[in-house]
Amino acid sequence: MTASFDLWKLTKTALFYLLVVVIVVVSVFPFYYAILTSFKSGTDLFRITYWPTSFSLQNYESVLRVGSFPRNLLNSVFIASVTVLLALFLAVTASFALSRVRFRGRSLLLMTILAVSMFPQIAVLAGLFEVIRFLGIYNTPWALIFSYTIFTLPFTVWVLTTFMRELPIEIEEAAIVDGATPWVIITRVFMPLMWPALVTTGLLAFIGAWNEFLFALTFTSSNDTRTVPVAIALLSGGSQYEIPWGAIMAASVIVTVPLVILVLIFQRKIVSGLTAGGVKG
Amino acid sequence: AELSVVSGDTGNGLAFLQSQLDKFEEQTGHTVTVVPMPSSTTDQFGQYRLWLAAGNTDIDVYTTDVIWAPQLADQFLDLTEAAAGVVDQHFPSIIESQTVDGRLVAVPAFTDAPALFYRTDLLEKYNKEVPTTWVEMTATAQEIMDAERAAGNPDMWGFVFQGNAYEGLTCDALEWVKSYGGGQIVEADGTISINNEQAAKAIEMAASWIGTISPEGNLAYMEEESRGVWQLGNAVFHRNWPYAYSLGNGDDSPVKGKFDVAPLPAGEGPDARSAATLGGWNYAVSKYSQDPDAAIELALFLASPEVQKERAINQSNLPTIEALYEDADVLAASPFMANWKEIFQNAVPRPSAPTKTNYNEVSSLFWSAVHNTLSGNGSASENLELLEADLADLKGDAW
Amino acid sequence: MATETMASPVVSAGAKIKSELMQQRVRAARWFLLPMLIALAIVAGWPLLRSIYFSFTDASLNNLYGAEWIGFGNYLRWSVLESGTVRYRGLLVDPAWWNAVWNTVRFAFWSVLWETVLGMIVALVLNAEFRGRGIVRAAILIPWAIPTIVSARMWGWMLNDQFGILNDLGLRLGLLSQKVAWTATAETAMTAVLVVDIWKTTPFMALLILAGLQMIPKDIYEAADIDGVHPVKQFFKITLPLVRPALMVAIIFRVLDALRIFDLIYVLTPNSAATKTMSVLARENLFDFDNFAYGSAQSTLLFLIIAAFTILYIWLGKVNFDGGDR
Amino acid sequence: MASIELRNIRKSFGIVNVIKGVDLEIRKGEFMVFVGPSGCGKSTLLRLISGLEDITSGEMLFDGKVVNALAPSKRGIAMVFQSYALYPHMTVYENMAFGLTLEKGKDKEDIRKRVERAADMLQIRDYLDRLPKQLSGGQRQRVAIGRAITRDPKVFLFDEPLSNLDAALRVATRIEIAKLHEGMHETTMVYVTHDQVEAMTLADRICVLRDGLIEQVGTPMELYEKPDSIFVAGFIGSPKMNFIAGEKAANFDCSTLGIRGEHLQIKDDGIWEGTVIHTENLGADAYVYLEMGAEEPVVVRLEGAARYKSGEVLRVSPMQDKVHRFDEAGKPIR
Amino acid sequence: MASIELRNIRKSFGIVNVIKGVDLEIRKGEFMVFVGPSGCGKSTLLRLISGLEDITSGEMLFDGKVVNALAPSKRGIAMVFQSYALYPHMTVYENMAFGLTLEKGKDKEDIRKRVERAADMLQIRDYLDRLPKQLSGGQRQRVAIGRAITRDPKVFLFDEPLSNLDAALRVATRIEIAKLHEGMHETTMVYVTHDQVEAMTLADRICVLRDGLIEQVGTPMELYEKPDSIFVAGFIGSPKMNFIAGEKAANFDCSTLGIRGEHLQIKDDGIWEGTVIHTENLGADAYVYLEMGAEEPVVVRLEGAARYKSGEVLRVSPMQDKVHRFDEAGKPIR
Ligand SMILES: Nc1ncnc2c1ncn2[C@@H]1O[C@H](COP(=O)(O)OP(=O)(O)OP(=O)(O)O)[C@@H](O)[C@H]1O
Ligand SMILES: Nc1ncnc2c1ncn2[C@@H]1O[C@H](COP(=O)(O)OP(=O)(O)OP(=O)(O)O)[C@@H](O)[C@H]1O
Ligand SMILES: [Mg+2]
Ligand SMILES: [Mg+2]
Repeated sequence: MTASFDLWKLTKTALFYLLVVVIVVVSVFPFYYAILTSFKSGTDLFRITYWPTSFSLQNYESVLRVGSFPRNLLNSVFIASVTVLLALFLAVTASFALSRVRFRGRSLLLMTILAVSMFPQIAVLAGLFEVIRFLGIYNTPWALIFSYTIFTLPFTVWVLTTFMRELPIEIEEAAIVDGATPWVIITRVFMPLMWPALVTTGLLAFIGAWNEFLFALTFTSSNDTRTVPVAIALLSGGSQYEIPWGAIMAASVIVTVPLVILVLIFQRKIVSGLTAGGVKG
Repeated sequence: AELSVVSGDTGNGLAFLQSQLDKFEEQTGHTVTVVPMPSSTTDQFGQYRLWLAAGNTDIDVYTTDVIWAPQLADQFLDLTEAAAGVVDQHFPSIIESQTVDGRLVAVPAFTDAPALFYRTDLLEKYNKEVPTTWVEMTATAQEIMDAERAAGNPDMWGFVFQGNAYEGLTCDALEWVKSYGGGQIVEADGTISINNEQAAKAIEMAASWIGTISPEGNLAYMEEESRGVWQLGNAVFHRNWPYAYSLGNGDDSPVKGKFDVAPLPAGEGPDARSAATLGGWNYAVSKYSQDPDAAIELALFLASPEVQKERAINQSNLPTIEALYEDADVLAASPFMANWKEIFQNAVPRPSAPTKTNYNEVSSLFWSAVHNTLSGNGSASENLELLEADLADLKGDAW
Repeated sequence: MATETMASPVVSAGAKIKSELMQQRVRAARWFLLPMLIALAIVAGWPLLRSIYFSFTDASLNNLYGAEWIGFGNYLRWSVLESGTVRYRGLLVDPAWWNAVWNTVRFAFWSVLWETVLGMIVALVLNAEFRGRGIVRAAILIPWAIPTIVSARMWGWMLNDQFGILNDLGLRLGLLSQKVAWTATAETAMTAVLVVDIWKTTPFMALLILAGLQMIPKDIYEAADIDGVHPVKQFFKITLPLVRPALMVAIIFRVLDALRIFDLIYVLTPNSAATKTMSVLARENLFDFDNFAYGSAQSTLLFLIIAAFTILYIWLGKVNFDGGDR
Repeated sequence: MASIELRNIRKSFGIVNVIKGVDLEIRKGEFMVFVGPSGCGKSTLLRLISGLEDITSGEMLFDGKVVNALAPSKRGIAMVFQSYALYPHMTVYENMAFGLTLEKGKDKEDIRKRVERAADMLQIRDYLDRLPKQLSGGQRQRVAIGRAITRDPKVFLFDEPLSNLDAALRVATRIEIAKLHEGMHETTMVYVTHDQVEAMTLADRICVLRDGLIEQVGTPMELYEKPDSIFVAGFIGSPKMNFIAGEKAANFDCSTLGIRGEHLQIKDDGIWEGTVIHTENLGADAYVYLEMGAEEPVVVRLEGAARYKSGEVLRVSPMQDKVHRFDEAGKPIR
Repeated sequence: MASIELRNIRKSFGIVNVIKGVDLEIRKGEFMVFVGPSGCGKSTLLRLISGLEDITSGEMLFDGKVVNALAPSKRGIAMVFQSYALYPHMTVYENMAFGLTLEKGKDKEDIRKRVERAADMLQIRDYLDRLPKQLSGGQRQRVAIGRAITRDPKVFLFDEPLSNLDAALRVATRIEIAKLHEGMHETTMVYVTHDQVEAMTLADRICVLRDGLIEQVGTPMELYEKPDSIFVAGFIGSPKMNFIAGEKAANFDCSTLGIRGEHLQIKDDGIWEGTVIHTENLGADAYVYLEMGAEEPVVVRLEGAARYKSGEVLRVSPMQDKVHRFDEAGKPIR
């Protein structure tokens, strides 16, 4: 173990951790700044500080007390969760068909699904509004759950199709011989194997639904049905032009924390080599 | 009946609205729910359009900006008859701005007009008068700014305003143009008047501020950003709406007690005058309302002198009823309103009534032309010439 | 379109009876696809057709249902002036539109490029074994987790020339010589938007690439170590080709998203001509101006442009749709 | 218990014909082994029997009934895959019970008993709660076999079940399978391998495949002693049969002379001369590789240890009655 | 060409000690084979030599120089992995040429020649343009070997290179490797296998590992004839040596008696009696499994074919001088 080697190795490790630190700082800094700002009030907001100078929970208090923010949080959790479950359910079954069953027009279908996600949301807004009113789900969570499939579904279908293709064929065949129907294969054999992909796409879809603003604004019309991003946009200062930065930052912190916790819970699933041991290797 | 009123009102405003609605409910037995909207006016407007286009029956009464009613006129009920008795109490110019083809599409709730905020302490320190023309203001601003910077405040600026390319710039620039006697973009009869020398001069003047007495970043400022600079004590002059007045006097404000307001400066030239863009909010009734009578009742209630008075007292909103400016209670609660009466008398409406549904596009073309000039893309006269052509295209045969 | 020749038994199935297994699978596939297709048809198909229809009418939001068919008028129409010169109007000759197209393409190109590069770096870091990986993984997702409207405003705040922390930081670190109005000036507005978008969406890329990286067998890196392949070269010759499928899907979705970019720009630099994108322009026409039909035409054209890009990308990138078995 | 009959079975993938017309009868309770070189279509044929792959043309009969279109799960088969194909997320018990739980009306207790019986049979009872990844390769393959056993199939299909196991385990598991067959002699077994030792030791009959066609079907000793072609002769037996062409063969009135390593004797008056190029001592026996002007070196198998040096020149003779003679078409001359 | 010396090498993964102190010298140009049961640490030891794994303690010397910290690519080694480890996205040719193209100043033509030579040697010339996924397992492993050959290394490391090949190919490739070794006798080769046949036929010396420690090092015949322990005796030789304990062993003055299958003779006056439970005919020889009251059945190896039926009772005798006697500690009594 020569000294020079150790040095080089040390430098490499140091550089690596430096990179990690840079990545973390860059990702977190704005959030940190948001937290910082959320503890400020009044003219303090316009002052640049790098460290907490004042500490007041007033913004949090006002966010949570005023209006229906807690209720909006619940709405968001419900809507995003159901959206993800629905999208994953539809996508898992569809991607099984798309990746595992040969039939004519398969790639055309994949293209069509992709095409759906090409249309600007702005442009479908009016038509979607009509559909939602026609279905009678206007101003209910279902309006959002329903409309969010437009961006969660193509994405999850595509990603899951890519992943499902990689699953070993032998396992499926073993299940077929065991008498498993496609449904059983999906639910009892493939799903447990696809944790990384499911969690990853689920998480991304969840965040997408969690953050969506335009549909949420358009398809709901009461405080009780709105979601968090709209609620944040509804946070307002004492007058028309005043932007309540402190409160907005406090609200953002509140809505971001659950996601961070979600990621921490699922992060082991995001990286898991479950296939090991099933097939040789 | 069950009514719903959609409102972009903010924090306290919303609470106030609720308190008034409670009264209304008590008086009439109707129930009213408020559908709050984000304070961004573009978001609100887009929503309203969509809802109205789809014939949304869920909303009965809309809170509308002064410039919206003409654009949405087709979707609102004519209130002329219902409001026949009360119309006279309001400033005629406001009623006029809400009247399209002889139909009164919205009743005014309160009005709004900007002012020139100035630092009394600084003017005193350098022994300056409150400027009455832009040229004076420019000179004063420059002088104080330079002196303050030399004195160790490198962040000091002379004048901040709303320079971002958005509706706010239309307001600011309309004031400049009007104050120089350059007309109001599109005149009441629909003629496009913007391409004139005075207008060009006014805008050139504003362009000369950027980088001298106003920061480059001013080109991206909306109300809050400019207020930020101002309220930190980093600007000598500031153009803003009345809301900045009470905030500037907040307990933690560095400029608390060190500033006052004055009418915006006048320009130079034949028709020079002080001009302030007319703002304000109104109530309109959707023609898809399932109970139009109750809805009209509500709109009129919200525009009534009683509510306006409460509003003036509680919210410091400027009433649209002239009489209220003499009301002792109002003046006791908001003494500054006396200042604003003068400002308000100089108020100029944006050309939304003559341009009707095209107003937003007109405004957008106008602020783009101004913003281009401010950022140094072409001279004012070049840009105004192009603007005129674009407006003519847009207008076609008639607005 | 990259339709592979499907050397499948089903193609030649005409002559013979399909086995029960294949029938069952095909039947199941049909049932599996049906709900998704119905959902997509309602949620996207119908509104989409409506928009396309409106683009051929003179609809305005005030008069949506009384719209009249005007053919391609929104796209291109011309009139002959008295002087005899032909005057073209419509979307295809609208400089504002083409400016928006250019902005969008520029934005999409740079943002996706940077997101891919940075996402790859982040994914590689996350793929390595080190202490506190979980925390880092969560930290990295924060930008993606903050609602766009909030993060756009937050950045707008941080990029502010007077009380923005980034200018302050830049000055303190000596990176800037004077405060820059990032979102205000035409030269920097696009950069500002790009920075925010890259900051915000790199986690998305990173996560998808990470999922792809996890599927690469570790042993071939050992083979490469023995072959004396420098880590950098390993990356380009081994990692990159092998994460390609995952990368391609991630990029497709990012490109599609970037070409439709709306909320970020709408909040950050809503009216700057230097950053106005197709979606923002379309929104303006659809809802702000009284040009619903014109806005629909823009949306439709936007759709076509994105479709063209996608097909080009899929064709150039040889993205494989097939490859599944049976 | 089922007899299987293949009638002119063909299979193509797209334009590639993989199975080119196979006729075969597998008797009830028989242990049939498919051998052949890599890519000859063994696995494909097995998968056609299993129903996992569609038959392109021809007829497949189980107990006299056409099953061409029958789903795998309804054929009463069980299959063991080369790559184990265990469900990675299920414990050994769950892996083995999975197929049973899918059948309706199965009693839990009954399932448990059947799984435990199979586990006992294969000595994997201790691992029932483990996940596959916690097992060694041999254990995994036993689980895979156990999973098949619990299904109590009429036909048992194996696709190279031992090829991922180490030598000792391979021998041990091979014996397990042989015992299994003896214990379940009602069950028809079809076994794919490319290891001729497995084929020889396990099979009742061996089916040698070559390029999608059957080359020969017969008992191991038939194939060993009376190969129907050079190909079979070369495929069965270890070390590989030596083939000598040219003049030396002509002396034996044939085009190619086949002679197994154990049927060559090194003696001073040997009729052929060769140079030692390599010697392998396996302990009990030894292989001597001689360069003799043939295409490949000729292998001589000796008992005990061989102490020849490379380059040494030896003389060898074939045992007269153990010589195989082939004509130009590769067919035996008898 | 390099000698390799391992001095008290230890390796632990976390708290698990896998290599527990290994001292070994591998001579220049020697063919050293590591054998041992699964999980004993063979691969780990090989990977320590390759530099892919860091040594926990001890010293590794190449040609007398400590290389503990030297990168794999600088050790002049080539390695063939158990799991192929081919680059999935490169053609066979590219896989084989990849290492070479990295060296500067390599002539393209030269590379092509080297790749083709290796490809010819391993009969994979036809597949040069294919991707690994288009190859069978055996073909893939041959490509992996080819890739190593083209690097022309000083030390050649193999981790069970043949375990995925079919029997015929395994034999053929084994001989190729032996020839390779003869042709490259300057090149030190370290070869991991759990197949004792490979070990016996290929090795100059065999190193038997058990549970992270060396059990015995020696030439194949030393190990076959003079195993240092029951473990080695049981590991080397096929079929496995029979071990008989108890009374029968006591008669031979030992705790355990070891006797190879080929050293048992069936004769009517045999000293032991056993019941046939299974017979395997391999063609040239046959294994008879006898139940004799020992833990495992006793295997008797016979020349030619065996025609015993299960259940038949036979008498056998060991050849007197071929008996191995072990004490209670499992050490040989000589
Ligand atoms: N799904 C498929 N599509 C196209 N060709 C295939 C497919 N499956 C197998 N083949 C081809 O069919 C031939 C026979 O394959 P098969 O797997 O039956 O061989 P095998 O005898 O089992 O070989 P091995 O001993 O290597 O397992 C091969 O050439 C293979 O490439
Ligand atoms: N990266 C690792 N982390 C933890 N334990 C390991 C690791 N690699 C190997 N081991 C353990 O070290 C032991 C020896 O493994 P090794 O792969 O060297 O065995 P082997 O002799 O090559 O076995 P086989 O014949 O099955 O390949 C095993 O118990 C294994 O579980
Ligand atoms: Mg096979
Ligand atoms: Mg190993």
